[in-house]
Order: sequence, then C-alpha cells, then structure tokens
Amino acid sequence: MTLYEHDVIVVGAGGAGLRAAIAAHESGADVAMVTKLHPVRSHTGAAEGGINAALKDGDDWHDHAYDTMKGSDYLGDAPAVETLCKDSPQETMQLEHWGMAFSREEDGRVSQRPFGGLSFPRTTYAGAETGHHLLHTMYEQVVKRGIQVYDEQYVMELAVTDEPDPEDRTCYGCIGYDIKTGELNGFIASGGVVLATGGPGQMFAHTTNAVAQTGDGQAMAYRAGVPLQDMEFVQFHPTTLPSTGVLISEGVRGEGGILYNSEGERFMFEYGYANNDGELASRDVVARAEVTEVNAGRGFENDAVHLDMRHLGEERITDRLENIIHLATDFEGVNPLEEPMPVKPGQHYEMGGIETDENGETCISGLYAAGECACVSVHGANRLGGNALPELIVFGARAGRHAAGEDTGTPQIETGPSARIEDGDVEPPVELGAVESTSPVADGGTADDSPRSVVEQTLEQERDRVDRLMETDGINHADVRSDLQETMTANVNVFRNEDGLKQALRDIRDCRERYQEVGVSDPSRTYNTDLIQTIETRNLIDQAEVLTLGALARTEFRGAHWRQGYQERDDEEWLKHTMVAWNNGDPDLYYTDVLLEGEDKRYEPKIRSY
Amino acid sequence: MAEHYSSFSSEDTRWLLQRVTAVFLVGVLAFHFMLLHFVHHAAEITLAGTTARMSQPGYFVTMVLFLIAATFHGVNGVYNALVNQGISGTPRTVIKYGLTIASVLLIAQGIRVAWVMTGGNLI
Amino acid sequence: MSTNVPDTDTETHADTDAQPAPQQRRLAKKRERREHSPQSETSGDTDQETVELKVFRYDPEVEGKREPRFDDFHVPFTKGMTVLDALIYARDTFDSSLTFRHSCRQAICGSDALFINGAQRLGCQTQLSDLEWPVRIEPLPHQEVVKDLVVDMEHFYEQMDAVDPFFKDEDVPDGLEEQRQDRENREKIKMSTRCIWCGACMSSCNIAAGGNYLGPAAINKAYRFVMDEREDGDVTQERLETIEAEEGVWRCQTQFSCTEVCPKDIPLTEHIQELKREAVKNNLKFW
Amino acid sequence: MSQSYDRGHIESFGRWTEFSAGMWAWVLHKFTGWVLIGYLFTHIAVLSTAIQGETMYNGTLQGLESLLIVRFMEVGLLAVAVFHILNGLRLLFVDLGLGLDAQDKSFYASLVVTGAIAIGSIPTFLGGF
Ligand SMILES: Cc1cc2nc3c(=O)[nH]c(=O)nc-3n(C[C@H](O)[C@H](O)[C@H](O)COP(=O)(O)OP(=O)(O)OC[C@H]3O[C@@H](n4cnc5c(N)ncnc54)[C@H](O)[C@@H]3O)c2cc1C
Ligand code: HEM
Ligand code: SF4
Ligand code: F3S
Ligand code: FES
Repeated sequence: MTLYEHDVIVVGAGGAGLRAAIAAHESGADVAMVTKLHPVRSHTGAAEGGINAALKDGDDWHDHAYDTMKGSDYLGDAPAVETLCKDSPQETMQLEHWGMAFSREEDGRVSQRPFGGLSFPRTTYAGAETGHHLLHTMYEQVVKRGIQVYDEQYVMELAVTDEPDPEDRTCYGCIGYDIKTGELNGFIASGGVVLATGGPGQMFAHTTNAVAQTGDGQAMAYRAGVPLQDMEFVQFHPTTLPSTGVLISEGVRGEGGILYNSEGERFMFEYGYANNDGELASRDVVARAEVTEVNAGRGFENDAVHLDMRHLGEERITDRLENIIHLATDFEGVNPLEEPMPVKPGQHYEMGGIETDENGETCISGLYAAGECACVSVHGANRLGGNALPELIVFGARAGRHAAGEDTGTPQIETGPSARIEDGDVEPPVELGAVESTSPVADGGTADDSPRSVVEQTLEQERDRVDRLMETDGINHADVRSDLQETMTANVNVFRNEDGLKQALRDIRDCRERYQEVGVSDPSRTYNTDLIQTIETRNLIDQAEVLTLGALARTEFRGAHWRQGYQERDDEEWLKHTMVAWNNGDPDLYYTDVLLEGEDKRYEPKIRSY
Repeated sequence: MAEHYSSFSSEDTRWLLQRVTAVFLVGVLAFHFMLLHFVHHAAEITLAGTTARMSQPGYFVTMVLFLIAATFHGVNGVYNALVNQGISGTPRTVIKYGLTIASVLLIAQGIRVAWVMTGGNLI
Repeated sequence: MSTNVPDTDTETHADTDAQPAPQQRRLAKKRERREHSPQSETSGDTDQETVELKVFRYDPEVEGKREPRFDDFHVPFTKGMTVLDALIYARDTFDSSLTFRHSCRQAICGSDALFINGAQRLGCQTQLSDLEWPVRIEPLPHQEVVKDLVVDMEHFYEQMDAVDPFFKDEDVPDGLEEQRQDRENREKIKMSTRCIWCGACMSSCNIAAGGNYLGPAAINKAYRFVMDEREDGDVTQERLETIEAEEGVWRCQTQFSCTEVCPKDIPLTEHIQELKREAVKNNLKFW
Repeated sequence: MSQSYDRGHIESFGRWTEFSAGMWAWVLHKFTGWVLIGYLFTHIAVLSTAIQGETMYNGTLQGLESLLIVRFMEVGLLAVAVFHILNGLRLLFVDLGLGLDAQDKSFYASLVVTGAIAIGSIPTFLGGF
C-alpha cells in the first residue's frame, strides 16, 4: 500500500482526462493521471467522424449552439451548450497547434465536412480516424509536460466524507488497485479529483463501445452521492457489425449504400419508415426501422439486416470507403465488394451521466467530471454527431483549470439535490438500490476529517471488498454481466414499453442479488482481470438500474427515448432533467429544470424534424 | 559548421562507406571472377600469367583498390554484426582494434604480394 | 446453442490437482448452469464446429502455472468470429483466470497484439477462418511475460519516449490562426500517424530483441515529426541527431518483419530507410 | 510480485521456422558475408606464396586446383559470392527506397539466380583436369 499525494488527480486518460490534466498542469497544479488502461488505449481513439467547431468564415458559434439545442430535442442546458460552442473553435485550434494531423484544404488550412443535423459544414476531421489523432496528440502533450501517469491502475472508489447531505461532502481522493501487482494505493488530491472515465456501453450486449467502457466513474460518483442525470437517453447507431459491434460509418449510406431486409426489399421506402430520406434518415429513425423489420421476421441471422454497397462499384468504394472494406473483412469476415454487410443497431453513446455544472464540478466539493461520463447537458435527449469530441476538450479543460484553482466564472447551472423541482412519480416493480444495508460512502466524517484519514479509511474498506471477492467461492461475474446485458438489450433498447422496462428492473434486481454470490476464481494478485471485471460488473448494475428507472418514468417520446403509447414529445410535462441519486442505497428519482435561456436569447422548443 | 562535422557520427560514415564499397565491389568482383575462373581457368594460373596482368598499372591499381574496399567492407560488416549482437564495453573496444589491426595487416600483405607479382622486388 | 459447450476436456487435466479445489467446483457448477439456462445466444448455425485454441499459460504466483504450459480450449465457432472473440468465450465460459489485454475490439487500442500461429497479430483483427486450426496463441515474443498472454510493455513505452514523441514547435500562431500544412505533406506523414502502439513490430524484429535498439515504432514516431513541415528546422535537426545515435536507425538490418506484421500497414522499413538517407544527406551537405 | 517470465534467446532462435523472407535474407547475407571475408584472408595467404618464388606459387595453386574438394568449394564460394552480390544489390535498392514492396520477391529471385549460376558453373569448375 502506498499513498500518493498530488494537487489534482485525473481519473481516466481518454480525450477528456488528458485535456483536463494538461489544463491543470498549465494552471500550475501538480497533476497526476490514474487510468485503468494505458492512455493511448482509451476508447476516444475509436472516434472516426470529427470535431464540431465554428471556425470558418461564414460560420458562427451561435448557429452551432442553435443546431445543438435543436438536436438535443430541447433537453440541453443553454449555458452549457453555449459554452461548448463558444470554446470549441479555440480548443480545436489548440489541438492543431499541438501538431494534430488534421485533414487539409488546398490552401493548407484544416478541412471541415458536413455532418447530420448541422447547418454548416463545421466538423473538423483527420481522415476517418479523428479520435485516434486527438487522443495521441494530447497524450504527446502529457509526455512533453512530464505529467505523472499511473497506468493500469484501476480506480475502485472515491474517498469522500460522509455528511448526510451530498452537497456538504468533500472528495479527498480515490483508491486505486494496481492491476499488475495487485496492490491497493491511496491517491490524495488536495485540489480535486476529475472523473473522465468514459461511457457505460458495456451495459448492453451489443455496443460500439470498448470492453473497458463500464462507466466506473458514473457508478463511483453515484454511490458517493452525486445524482446521475438523463441516463435514459442512449444513442443507438443503426449500422454496426453483428458479431463485434464495430461501427460502419454513416458514410456508406451517404455514398448511396442501401438497406435490405431478408425479402430483398428496400424497407426504408417499402414500409414507409422514411419516404423522403430513405437510408439517410437520422440515426434513431433508421435504427428503429431495422428492429421493426427484424421483429416482423424479415431479418437475417443475428437479428441483422443487409447494407449493400456493391452497386457503387469497386472503384468508388476503394476511393471513398476503403476503411469500410477493411472493417467488414477483418471484423465480420465479409467482403463488402462481393456480398452485402450484415448490420444491426448497437448502443453507441450515453447522453446522460454525472451531473455537473459548466466548470465540470459536481455537487460534492472537489469532485469533477468531464467527457462521456459527465452530463453538463450539452447533448440533452440526443447527441449530434461530432459533438462529443468538442465536449471532451472544452469541458475537460475547464474542469482541469477549475480543479487547479483557477477562476473560470460562476456557473449558471445549479447542481445537487437543492436543484430539485419535483419528485419522481413511478412505481418500480421491485425494490431498488442496495441489497444489504450498506455502510456510508466513507467513514471519514467521524474520527477527524483530514484528507489522509478519509483516504486511508476508504482504502481499508476497499481492501475488505477485494478480499471478500477473492475469498468468496461464488459464481462467475460474467454470467451476471451477460444476463444484465441481455435484459438491457431486450427491454431497454431502441423500443421501450412499460412491461419491458419493468421486466428489466426485475432482472436487474435479480442480477444484484446474484451479484452477492459472485466470487473471483483466479487466485492471483498479478494482473487479475477476473477481479477487475467483477468490480466493473457491479458498476454496470448500478447504472443499468438508474437508466431503466428514468426510462420507465419518462412517458414521452423525446430524442433517443421512444416509449410505446407515448408517441409525442410532451413539453408540458417532460421538459425537465431526470435525476437519480443513490441516497445511501435507497435510490431517489427527481427532476430539475432545463435551462433554455441563453446568453442573449431563449431557445424555444421547436419540432425536431430534418 | 564545425559541430556538424563532429555530429557526423562514425556510424553514418561507416554505413555510407559500406554501401559505396559494395557498389564498387559488385563491378570488380564480377570482373575478377570472370577473368580468373572463366577466361583463365583457375587451374591454369601461373605466376607468369599473373605477372603479365599485374604489370599493367590500371590492373594493379584496381586490384589494390579491390583489396582495400573488400577488406573494409568485410571487416566493417563483421564489426556491425557483432555490435548488433549486443557487444559493448571492453569486448567491443578489443574487437574494434583487433579488427582494425587485422585489416591493416591484410592490406599490407596484399600489397606486398601484388608488388611481387608485378615482378618487383621486396627490399 | 447451450449444448454447444463441450463438457469434456476444456482444460488440460495435467493441472487438475494443481488447481485449487474450489475453482474446480466452481467451474463444474458454472458448466452445469450454462447447460440448463435458456440460452438466448443468437446463432442460426446448427453445425457444431468447434475451434481448438492452444493457449500459453503462466502465472508466477499460482502453483501449477509457474512452469509455462499450453492449455487447450474448444470454442464453438461462429461465422465472423475473431481470435479475440474466441479468447473471451474461453475465459467467460471455461476459465475466468485466462488473462489477456483487450479493449476496443476494433484494432484501434493496440492492446491485444499476440503471437498467433507464429506471427504477431491483433487478436481482434484476426478471423479464425483465416487461420490453420488448432490455433496456437502465445504472448508477444521478445518481451517478458507478466501472466498468460500479458507481456511487460515498459521497454516499448520507454523506446517511444526516447524519441521525444511530441510536437515541439513553440512558435505557433495566436488564437484561431492555424499553422498551414500542405496536403502533400499531410499525405506524407499520414501512414506514420496511424500507429496504435501495439508493439507487434518491435516483437517481430530480431535486432530489437534483447538490445536497446529504438525499434521500428519509435523510429516511425520520429519520422512522423521529422517529416512534418510544421516543425521548424532546428527541431528537425535535433530529432535527426536522436535517431542517428548509437541505438538509432543504423541498427536496422532491413529484416522487413516489422512491416509485415504491422496491423496498421505502416511501411516501417521504408520510413526507417528514408530516415537513414535523410541523416546522411543532412550531414553530407556540409562536406 | 512483479516477477515475470523471460523466454530468453534460445526460444527466439527456436522461432526460425516462423521466419519470413526478409529474415532469411538477413541470415543468409550475414552468413555469406562472413564466408567471403574468411575467404579473403585465406586468399591473400595463398597468393602470398608468390613471394617465395614462381615454383612455390604455381605449385601451390595447381596443387590446390587438382584437389576435387577444392573445386567443389570453389563452386560453393561462387554461390556464396553470387548470392551476396545479388542480395547486396537488393539491399542497396532497399536503402534507396526502391522496390520495397517486392522485397520478398527479389530475395527469392536472388536465390533462384544464385542456384542457376552455381549449377551452370559446375562444368567450368569441375572440368579441366
Ligand atoms: C466508434 C465510436 C465513434 C465515435 N465517433 C465520434 C465522432 O466522430 N465524433 C464525436 O464527437 N464523438 C464520437 N464518439 C463519441 C466519443 O468518442 C466518446 O464519447 C469519447 O471519446 C469519450 O471520451 P472520454 O474521454 O470521456 O472517455 P474514454 O476515451 O472512454 O476514456 C475513458 C478513460 O477512463 C479510464 N477509466 C475508466 N474507468 C476507470 C477506472 N475505474 N479507473 C481508472 N481509469 C478508468 C480508461 O482507462 C480511459 O483512459 C464515438 C464513439 C465511438 C464508440
Ligand atoms: C560484390 C559485391 C558486394 C555487395 C553488393 C555487398 C553488399 C553488402 C551490403 C549492402 C552489406 C550490408 C548489409 C547491412 O549492413 O545491412 C554487406 C555486408 C557484408 N559484406 Fe558485402 N557485399 C559485396 C561483397 C563482399 C565481399 C567481397 C565481402 C568479403 C570480403 C563481403 C563481406 C561482407 C560482410 C562480412 C558483411 C557483413 C554481414 C553481416 O551483416 O554480418 N561483401 N555486403
Ligand atoms: S508501428 Fe505498427 S506494429 Fe508497430 S506499434 Fe505501431 S501499429 Fe503496432
Ligand atoms: S524488423 Fe527490424 S531490422 Fe529493421 S526493417 Fe524492421 S526494424
Ligand atoms: S482489442 Fe483493441 S486493438 Fe484489438
């Protein structure tokens, strides 16, 4: 056991974490990154499309903000959205100044391309691998600055004091488990802890997300007392390969790729899902059409439909979509020049997350979140393509600076239980939350409140947890996890109805109970991935419950959330953010206001049609 | 400028010379083989014939250059191979000087022989 | 589908007594449950084709695994299945202590470079149908094994760090002004920027084995900056000095295996050779 | 804890069955290079007999040439030299950045040509007794 002390601890080294660390370092803080994967292994590397930024003449951040609010189906908070759009150009240029290999125009300036839902071609890109370049460019800057990175160090829990009201609590650090040696370490942060742990895609059986995307940050913050916001809004991508979930970009349909069902029909038109746009309709529309086809018995093996681009001709395909040929052959064993590619919808992005304000701060002092794990609320009910990467750099930087003690202005977004406007009104079919009575987050509040003692006590508690898991002669977590994934995929997918959601809650409860019996069968302390994944599974269960609960309560159709029997967006009743707080093991559902009031205008909800 | 001279590490030079000698050797070695195995069969070689060839200044110079180039190329190659194998420190220094001395001796002896072959006398 | 799980010989029995008894019991229980649980796993395949994996096992801490050995796993094959899929299946179904790094499943995180049937490849990018069966899976050669298929990457990271893998220019325009870069120049560095740090190249190079040679990936990283016109001359000069040094480009013996195994198709040998010429040219002009 | 398993050099040598073209070319080039430098030293030694006079020189050379084994070794030497030259040319092109995509083909070509020349030269070397 070792205790490490730094001003700022950044948990997670994807785009958001790296940006936060660099910002904190530039503000003069002694910063360290703690990450379960080596930084360049983070899933930010998988992003293909690009970074939205109003950079060029003729474009304006106001337009970007307008597009984003509309795209969010008016569930984005205007102050956050405006910050995103205002800061994005500067942050994107910063990447260029750090040497990022953007694609270029004839005149040597960075290229931008059009993207769905944007009124201007403002998606700045680097080939078909923007995320890869962004990730590596920022990691390079971390190396340049000599920022300490503790890699293959799994953060298990946050060290937080245990005052009754989360808003009074303070986060003093976190507990890391050194994957290579099996040692537990305490990380003390005098300035703050920034969570940047990415999305929770592994809740679903079929996802474009990496295996490491288990949303640990959300789960840890949730248990520490920060509410999770708008978790029911999950983006599903319509074209992913069935055996792996690897994403086949919109580009294929953009170039003229056609979707067929097993009867050989071009269903987007034949069944009237989108008579104008056909295959080019928005992600959620196409995803729902595909599932409808499969449910009607017109699908192929593995619940897939076919995406055919052979008619485009080999030349055009190799010219514009070369990477798709590689993806389909490498990951599905299908040569798209010779046969159609099987595709199906897959979980892609979690719009919700840890509730934060524009500075990335949560209601617990000293605890920050940025990136996909956070919900400042820029994506609302639906994320526009190309808006996640700017979120990473804009809010990553802000969180880093603020944690390092810089003044980044007073936030307009209120956080924590005091922002509550009304209580949730829903009857879950089973009890939620903790199975056994849990101990408070940390016992630090009692003895003395020194950061060191809070961290040390949390460390003891986590040591017990590890020992218990290692000693239990129990079932394999993988069984629980796969059951969770199946029920989420079956019931909380692109189509949702009351019965299904209730069933999911029951199944989640069942998973929770079975999780009590889980044990780690690998007895080794060296690189014990069995243990790590077992802990992750617990985190998935917590979040799945929050997500499903929010979805059950929300009886409307907004953005990515479709509810049977409620086919309209209901601004009267549902123009509000869903919040779920762990509440020491007894989850509490409530709502907060959506801020539509911008700097100089109000974003009036309009029908979202493209 | 002066710094740049010194920054031209011996590794660069040796790498380049290895290539330059190789190019030179291609031509000369092929010529050598053709001449002494195909035109004049090795078994028919006599000192008289050798002397006749060696007495031509062009041939003599070519053969001496051939010798020097081949020696450098071969010995440098061996040294590189050993360095790549991970030899360092004292053994490396020893090998370096050992090989250099061997090369010098080889070249010296070669030139002596060549001189004798022209019919010249060793003083 | 549930009956697909072969109930025999999924692990070498040589180690039966070596394994702690509880683990054996657990595994048995698990299999039983799998047999009974209604499996909704989707697969129209009715053929019971299974692929045999021979997987390298080692754990310094576990009795019976201290001496490296190979375990056999029989995994039901489905179309499109990759080596990584098969490993995950084996781990989740038969032996949860089977250890390997993996994350993205799409050849972008670079964590699962393995030695598969005698070649360095990414598990996630390798279709089982393209391999000869049984499939032999080992950790990357020339690196120390931490456990099972996990190798120590420290040396690789150190070599990457040694070339100052970051853009060095301080003299950048202000604000929203970008540094201009020609399309051709971007095209020139494009392949070199695709590296995912998987270490396959380094593992395949005999020269990099054991010694301190920078290795193809690090040199390629240097190439990415040397060739980038946005960095100015002084910096480029500095970089050339690094790669010319003792353990730099001159070590490369053009074995080409790095280029052959690189999952991102980076022409590594070409880049190294170009840097050699660049270094010579750079110095020659003062003669 | 941080104990790890070093498979050592022996195992990497054991991997020769998995070598690819470029590796074999490297191994063979090394081998032939060493043979050639070895030959160069011997060659000069043999020629040094010239210093002791004509009889000695002619006698040594012809004596050697009358041995069948020497003639066979000469064929071997030729093969070694030819391979080294051809592969050396291949490497020179590689250094110039030419034909990198065909590096394996050019290696195989070197082998085939070497074989052909070696066989073709047998009459010349072995004949003339
Ligand atoms: C296939 C794909 C394509 C995409 N394309 C685009 C696009 O074109 N444009 C766009 O804007 N967005 C895109 N996105 C979305 C965007 O890439 C992600 O939302 C974003 O990269 C998330 O970044 P992050 O920094 O929040 O987290 P990640 O990059 O996921 O990083 C998470 C980090 O946290 C660490 N971590 C996690 N848990 C722990 C723990 N318990 N302890 C320690 N460390 C931990 C991990 O090691 C990792 O370093 C795409 C997403 C996917 C999956
Ligand atoms: C005739 C044409 C020749 C050519 C084109 C040639 C080419 C080359 C080249 C390019 C190398 C460098 C390989 C590298 O470092 O990657 C080399 C290495 C070498 N050459 Fe030659 N060479 C020739 C003749 C000779 C001769 C006559 C000798 C013997 C005296 C010789 C001995 C060697 C040796 C010992 C090496 C080092 C091998 C190693 O790496 O271990 N070569 N040759
Ligand atoms: S150069 Fe290729 S093989 Fe080497 S680390 Fe990078 S991606 Fe992997
Ligand atoms: S394998 Fe090694 S020797 Fe050179 S060409 Fe590649 S670095
Ligand atoms: S799992 Fe990421 S590269 Fe294979």
